[in-house]
Amino acid sequence: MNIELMLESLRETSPTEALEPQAVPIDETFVTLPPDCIHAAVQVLVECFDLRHLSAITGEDTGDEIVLLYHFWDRHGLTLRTPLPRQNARITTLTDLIPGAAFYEREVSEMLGVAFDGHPNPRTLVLPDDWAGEPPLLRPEKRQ
Amino acid sequence: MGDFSSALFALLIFPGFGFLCACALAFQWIDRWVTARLQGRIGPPWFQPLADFVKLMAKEDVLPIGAHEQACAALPMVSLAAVLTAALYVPVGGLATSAFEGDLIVVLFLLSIPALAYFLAGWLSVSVFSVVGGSRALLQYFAYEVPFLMAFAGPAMLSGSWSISRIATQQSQAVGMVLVQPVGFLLAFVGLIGKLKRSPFDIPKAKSEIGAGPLTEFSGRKLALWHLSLHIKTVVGIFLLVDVFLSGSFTGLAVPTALAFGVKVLFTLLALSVAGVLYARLRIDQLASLGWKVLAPLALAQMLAVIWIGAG
Amino acid sequence: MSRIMHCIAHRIVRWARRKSPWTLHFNSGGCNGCDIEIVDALTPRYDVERLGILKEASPRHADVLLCTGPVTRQARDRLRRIYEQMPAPRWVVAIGSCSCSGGVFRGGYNVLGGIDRVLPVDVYVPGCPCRPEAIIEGLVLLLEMME
Amino acid sequence: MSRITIPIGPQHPALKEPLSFLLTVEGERIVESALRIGYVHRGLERIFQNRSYVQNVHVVERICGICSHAHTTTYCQGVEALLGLHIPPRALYLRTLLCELERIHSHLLWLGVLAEHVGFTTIFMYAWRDREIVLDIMEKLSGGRVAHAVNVIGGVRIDVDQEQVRLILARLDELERQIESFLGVIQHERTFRARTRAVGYLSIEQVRSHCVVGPVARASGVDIDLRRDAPYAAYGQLDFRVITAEEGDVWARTMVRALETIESVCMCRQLLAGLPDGPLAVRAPRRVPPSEAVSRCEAPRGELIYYIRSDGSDRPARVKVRTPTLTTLATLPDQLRGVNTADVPTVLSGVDLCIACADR
Repeated sequence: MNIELMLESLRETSPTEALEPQAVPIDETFVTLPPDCIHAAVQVLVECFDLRHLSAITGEDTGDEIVLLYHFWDRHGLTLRTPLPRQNARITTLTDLIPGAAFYEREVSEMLGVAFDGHPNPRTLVLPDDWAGEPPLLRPEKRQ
Repeated sequence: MGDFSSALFALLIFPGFGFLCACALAFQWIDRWVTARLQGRIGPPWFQPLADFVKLMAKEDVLPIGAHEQACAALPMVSLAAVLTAALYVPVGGLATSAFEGDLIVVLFLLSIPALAYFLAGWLSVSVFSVVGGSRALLQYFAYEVPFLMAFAGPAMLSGSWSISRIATQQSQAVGMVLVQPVGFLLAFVGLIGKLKRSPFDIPKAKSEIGAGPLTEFSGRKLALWHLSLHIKTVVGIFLLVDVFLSGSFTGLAVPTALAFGVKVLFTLLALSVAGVLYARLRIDQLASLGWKVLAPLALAQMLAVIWIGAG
Repeated sequence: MSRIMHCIAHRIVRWARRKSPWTLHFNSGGCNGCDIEIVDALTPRYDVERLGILKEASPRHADVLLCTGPVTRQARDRLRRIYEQMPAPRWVVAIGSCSCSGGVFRGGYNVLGGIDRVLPVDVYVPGCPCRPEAIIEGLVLLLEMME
Repeated sequence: MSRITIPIGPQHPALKEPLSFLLTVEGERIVESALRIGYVHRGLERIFQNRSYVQNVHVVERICGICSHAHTTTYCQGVEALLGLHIPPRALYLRTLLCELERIHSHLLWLGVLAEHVGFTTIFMYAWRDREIVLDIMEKLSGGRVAHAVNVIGGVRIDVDQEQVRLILARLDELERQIESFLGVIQHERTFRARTRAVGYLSIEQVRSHCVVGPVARASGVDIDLRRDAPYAAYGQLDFRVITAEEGDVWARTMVRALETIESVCMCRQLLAGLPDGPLAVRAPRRVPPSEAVSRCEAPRGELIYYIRSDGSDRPARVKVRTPTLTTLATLPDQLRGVNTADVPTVLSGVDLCIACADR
């Protein structure tokens, strides 16, 4: 995995942002991108670098915003980070590029209430059928 | 009066109902114990089948809504009646309650009634697993029944009689039919495994696939009767196999008939247990192709050979 | 006379029940630890078949329901339904700390915290996970209770 | 032909854990399948946030009872990275030893379950009987059969002496002989082959597009194994093969797992022979400075990944767990299409589902 080359290509997909790679423990590089660039960036990674192994999608409510982390791996980890607003969070699905992302997105969607536009099957994954409360991983003290 | 009481004794005690029930429980225990031993386990105590039976008889008897109540109650009785009737014509150690020319065909027919009752039980008890199990039971019936029947036709044609008792007594003066028709014996044995729905042909009641198959929704007394009828069927099936194929003397010594019969029955039962331990369960389509592509042609060849020998 | 007969029949039935407890296993949200130990109890080293214990596939055939897990919301109704499908007399054994009290999962938003929140439990077998010996001990305790 | 729907689960003899399937069937062929998980969802990711780092080691171990050590290894590795700790080599070796023993136990367990599902009870009994050898070894080492509580943040809490090493080596020899005999049965028993060949097929393309990991991916010819590709703990010092196969069916998965088990036995021998001297753990502070880490491990079922973020307190701000089963679950509808209903248990057990892992 050639991180430098990848970052170079990623910069082309989001010209407005200065991409600052951040190294994180255990062989992982973090890159922050705006939400509307994620789909294009992943398209580049899949098509030009054959980086198709998406290990996981982490969603987190930090209190101010919802952060999504796309963990890729090919002998070295690459994580794309993108911030979303807490209100009405939505982002384009990756299932057209990586079918394996379907379950990850369903989980993030029910845990944090993020909508994935274009997801083929956006049903709940692990929450019970009669779940009526807020998405469970939203921070309670900041809930409206 | 003497005739009447001895007939009653034959019907109810020996070799009738009482003896068959005792055999069914004993055979079930031997089978479970041998299987456990071969699998490195200790196995159940000798009274286990009896305890199971009594417990089931004393349990609540429930049926799901929508199941056909009268039919579900009648089917285990039909199955039990059929195997008990069949048992009348199958000699035990040379003793048959009754016999007539052609009883082999009647017995084979009676022994296939439980299979049909089993299918209906699955069909009428509405659960999906029961329905799937029932349709598998029917498919399986078509796969094993033809080679099974043809395998029994061989000895009958050779000894020129369709009476089980006659086939058995003729053999006991000569050599065992198994040596003359080893292929026939093998086919009958494999067919019997299919008929008794024992591993590896326990397809209609495959636990890991469809629960308990047609019996999934049965409980309490009905389940107990089902188990009893299927285990008596095992007993009758083994007796039949021994009578038709193994009645001859193998050692050349004059062994008491009853003892020789007991040893041969035990041997067959052990063979059934071992076959169950050694193989993985087949799929219904695999069994069907085994039945029609391998067993049926072999059975046909066996029959033609018998006819040719008989003619020559 | 009829009372003596009745008494004898009663004793025989009780004997049969103690010698032939067929079990059904349901995981209501446990971690697998106790579940594999339950299955382990069937295998050569422990072999519960020598006590007449069988693992049945259908609730209709079972006498004892072996439950593991803290009961998640999604599993709750199913647990209740399986119990209702079992013919009487029936018993419930809660296996593992989390099925006794919720264990480490107690307080989670999706767990109810123990089998006894849904069903009447006859024997509790604590341990996280409990060993096969403990499970067998619990079953023997249940059989003694049937006296 | 008329279509019927068969509900499978959440209580079903083929499922040790609850999971439900709605199969649409034409005759005995499956046309469509809909999957529902969540029966084991305990909301662990919320629970993690309310427990301290040290308490979480205990909780993480209870995500799954089969691969409990893989979970604690990945978690501790992540927290140690956040703290910048250097773990003593002896601790790393012992951690790795338990990882490999757990792999043997998990694979043998799986072999038994598969055998039971194809109606081969004898192999089920034998596989579980021999699994007791591994459980004995693990019990001797840690005191626990299924949950071992071996890992702590900063190292391990167990030690072995020469006497134990000798004993373990002797039992490993016994185990290897048994596994080789299973291998013979798997390869040559015709009924077993008939039930597992060409069942549950996954192509290399399906595996890659669903991001499938572990033995399932390797059995379809995708050569990934974190133990070799991104060595953690003591795997860098070990000499081992990564087993792959081309067929992509349940039989290939069986072969891959059986050969992996033998490979694991060899790795255990290497680990015991090369066990370095030294301390077992370093002290870890209770509070973790703000940072984040991604930790990966090769659990028995494949890549296990933890994302941990700390905010300076003694509790993690976020612990995200993605277990290998979640990736293989997504391929089940593909695998089940066109399959005979009798093969459903085979397909389900072929991918070695761990629902407790997938639901958390």
